Amino acid sequence: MINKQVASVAEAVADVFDGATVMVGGFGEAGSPIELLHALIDQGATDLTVVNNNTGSGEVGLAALIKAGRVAKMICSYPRTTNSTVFPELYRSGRIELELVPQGTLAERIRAGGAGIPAFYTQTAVGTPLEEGHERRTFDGCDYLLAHGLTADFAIIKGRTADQHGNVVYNKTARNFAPLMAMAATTTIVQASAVVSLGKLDPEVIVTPGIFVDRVIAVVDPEHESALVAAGVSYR
Amino acid sequence: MINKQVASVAEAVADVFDGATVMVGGFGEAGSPIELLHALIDQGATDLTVVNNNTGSGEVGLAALIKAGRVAKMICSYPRTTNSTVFPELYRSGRIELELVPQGTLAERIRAGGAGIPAFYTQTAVGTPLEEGHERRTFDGCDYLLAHGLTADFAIIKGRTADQHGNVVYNKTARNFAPLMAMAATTTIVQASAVVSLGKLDPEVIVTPGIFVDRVIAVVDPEHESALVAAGVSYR
Amino acid sequence: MTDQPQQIGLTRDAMAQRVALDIRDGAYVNLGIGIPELVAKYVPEGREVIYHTENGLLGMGPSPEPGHGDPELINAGKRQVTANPGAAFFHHADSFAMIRGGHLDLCVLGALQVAANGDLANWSTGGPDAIPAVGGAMDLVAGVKTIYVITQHCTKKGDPKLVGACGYPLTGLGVVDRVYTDLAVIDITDRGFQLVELSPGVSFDYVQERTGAPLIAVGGAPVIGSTEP
Amino acid sequence: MTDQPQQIGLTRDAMAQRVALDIRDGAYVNLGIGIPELVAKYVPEGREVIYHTENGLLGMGPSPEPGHGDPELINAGKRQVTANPGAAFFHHADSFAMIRGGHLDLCVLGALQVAANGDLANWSTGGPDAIPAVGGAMDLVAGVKTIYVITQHCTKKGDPKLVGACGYPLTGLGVVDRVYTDLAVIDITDRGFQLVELSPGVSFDYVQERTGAPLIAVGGAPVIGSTEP
Repeated sequence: MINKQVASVAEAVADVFDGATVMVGGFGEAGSPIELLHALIDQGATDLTVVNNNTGSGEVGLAALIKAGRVAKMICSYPRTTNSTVFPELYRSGRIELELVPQGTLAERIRAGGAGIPAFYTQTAVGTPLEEGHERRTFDGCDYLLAHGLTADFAIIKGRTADQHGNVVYNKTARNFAPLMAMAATTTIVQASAVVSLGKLDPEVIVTPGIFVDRVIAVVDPEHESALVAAGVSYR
Repeated sequence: MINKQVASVAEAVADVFDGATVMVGGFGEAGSPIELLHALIDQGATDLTVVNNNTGSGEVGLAALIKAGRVAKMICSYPRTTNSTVFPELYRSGRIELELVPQGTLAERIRAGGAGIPAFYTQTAVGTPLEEGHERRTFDGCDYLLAHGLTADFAIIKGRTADQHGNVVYNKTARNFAPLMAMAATTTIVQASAVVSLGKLDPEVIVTPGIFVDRVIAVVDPEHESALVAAGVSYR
Repeated sequence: MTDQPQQIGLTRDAMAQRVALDIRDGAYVNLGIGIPELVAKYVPEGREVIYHTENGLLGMGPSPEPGHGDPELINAGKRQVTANPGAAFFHHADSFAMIRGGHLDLCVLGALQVAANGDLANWSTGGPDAIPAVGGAMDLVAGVKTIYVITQHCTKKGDPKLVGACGYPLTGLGVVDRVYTDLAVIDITDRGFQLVELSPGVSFDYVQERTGAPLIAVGGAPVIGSTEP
Repeated sequence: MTDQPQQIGLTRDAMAQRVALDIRDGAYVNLGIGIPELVAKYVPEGREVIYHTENGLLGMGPSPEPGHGDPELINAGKRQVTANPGAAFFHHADSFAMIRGGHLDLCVLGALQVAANGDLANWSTGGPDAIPAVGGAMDLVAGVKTIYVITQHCTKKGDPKLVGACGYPLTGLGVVDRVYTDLAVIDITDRGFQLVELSPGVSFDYVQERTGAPLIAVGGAPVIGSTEP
């Protein structure tokens, strides 16, 4: 019978391999799967390509993973935020690669990857420096750029409540990229504040159906990035 | 202040014009906005292009609109179903045009239209008769067809509950195409069994945010197509 | 397995039962309209299979008790169904994202013709008076990882449905993995049709005579029902 | 309107208040980070405006009372906000479908430079040591029906921000509809910058001297605050 719940965050990320592409849920700290990220640091996988809107803040969560030298390349829309110092330092010294993608194109590329769409056209970035490398094409008198679907080996995301089939609901603006990343990754790993028994989630309100989820781990009282940063915590 | 509720189904569809493209929610009878369709028949607009997965059944709802001679063209994936006789007769006698689109491509074309994506690539229909007229292109060694976003002047759809801002939730598999059509139409008209006051719908469970909706009409106890057909009802 | 000594070949239910044996625990499965719908009844004890219907439901259950259905809870064949615990509703774009994105493990479909290279024709006879209707068939065969076909081996007229090349309009190119008929289980391989199992009382030659392309025999194909896969 | 006789030109709050006058009842609006965020405070009584934040909320309300925030209820600037009655949460693809699909009526953004043809530069100074970061700015200017820019008329060094052609990397081509500065309200027209209103105590020539392209005067531009739009 289907039970996607695993026993620990360590078990949840055990098979992330060197060189993997990992999508990490979250916009700023909202939806950032801190505990899974710290488990990934402990696990040791390196040379990762990470997809996230930002690059983390302070020296916890995603920023800690970057600081630990595990990330070869970031694909994101906004790599500098308040309290974000780790990425800028590595980037300026040429020790991390950056693929900058407009936020909406990034979101749609991830959805396309998950939906089996290899490419689509978007008006975003036409005539800007970020047009570089993209085919331009005219439809109905307007110019658009070709953007490619984006997939990943793993997605690590944070939900509010999940069940054993991997159905997930989210908390407020912590939803952001997570439902898209769950679709786009070969293996999707969800940390949720509660894992409830089957049938407790109303089928009408499920945001991520379990078909997109491979593993669920309960992290009952997850850390908040801003609180850790304010407390001066540095992971590793 | 924002109040999208209108007083009658007649008022809701009053401005549908001859030659308009109208997306009609529903898959079979699930989600078919019978009362809005009947109001549209009464209203008289003709030469319509209608987008729906099917072509209605019996002589009520969408089938009645077609029978009344108001539909010049159907865009759909499956124009023949049990109890569907109106469309086949008109089609065989060359009095209605058909654009046949695979169901998933139809859904994605509508979403693309609503999301500002003029075109995307899909593997569906490669090498089949429905490839005709579509550009073929190879990505990573696989062949795909170009499909264009689809928009409409009006969408008429059926929800379970709505509020004055036009937020909508649906009933079970009656959801189907409705949230996509709401995005893709210039004017989206929703009939809902209940229109509740602002704040009664949990922001976490809203399926169609009000930004996609222009008019809401309460149809408290909507008819079911199958019951009407079984009762031998013929509208007009 | 249902025993039908009066006829040669499996009944529809026996064919469905044979397909069900090949569905693994935990699989996400879409069943086409018609004979494929019967498969759900025969999934062996101890296996949990999650059924997807492309009109927006994952976790589809059986038909409702009489009087307990909802005309807005239906399957792709427009028949009333139920939702199992753990089910989820979603819109059509999300539903076909599951299909097109390769998230479903298996789809079981009917067929008009299957070619030795895996081409499938199951949506139109191409007749001049036919109303063309494709539904989600082309999306399913293009997107789902594994495609099983369940079909009578021959048409009512006795013509082979397993052919060298499809004469009817195609649903997809090279998409079929395995065919379950009343006479045999046959894999689509790089070399063409390859016999996997024979129905009870059916010989290789009997099947080959009714197949429109060469049938490859590898070792002794077991009789359906004689082994426990 | 805030009265600041000691300085020439409007304060940031007065600029925001001027923009707010042009937002119609029932509008769906996205406010950029910085000065644009101030606009929400000044929407006139009797108008209901629905704020979109691209990280997944429609119906964004003001900052929470101290101690009542949720670190997972934030705006695009990553600051804690609230959700008004009638709000809805959604994922990033749906959020940018609203933007790219032209469903938002208005976006108010800051700027580094605005060109007379409506080109906008607001995401990068292009410096060799700058960390490039674009966020949702390119999506917003490409997708939202009307783009207002709110900005100081000149840089801190005194260089014009309204220019003949942008020197900084572009965010979008020909996207800006109107610019609100501390000195004036200026429309982007087919003929270039066209004066709409002047700030109190500011002359046409004063603005033209600080503008890097010709400024078109049509009739007597009224003083900001002297009329009730």
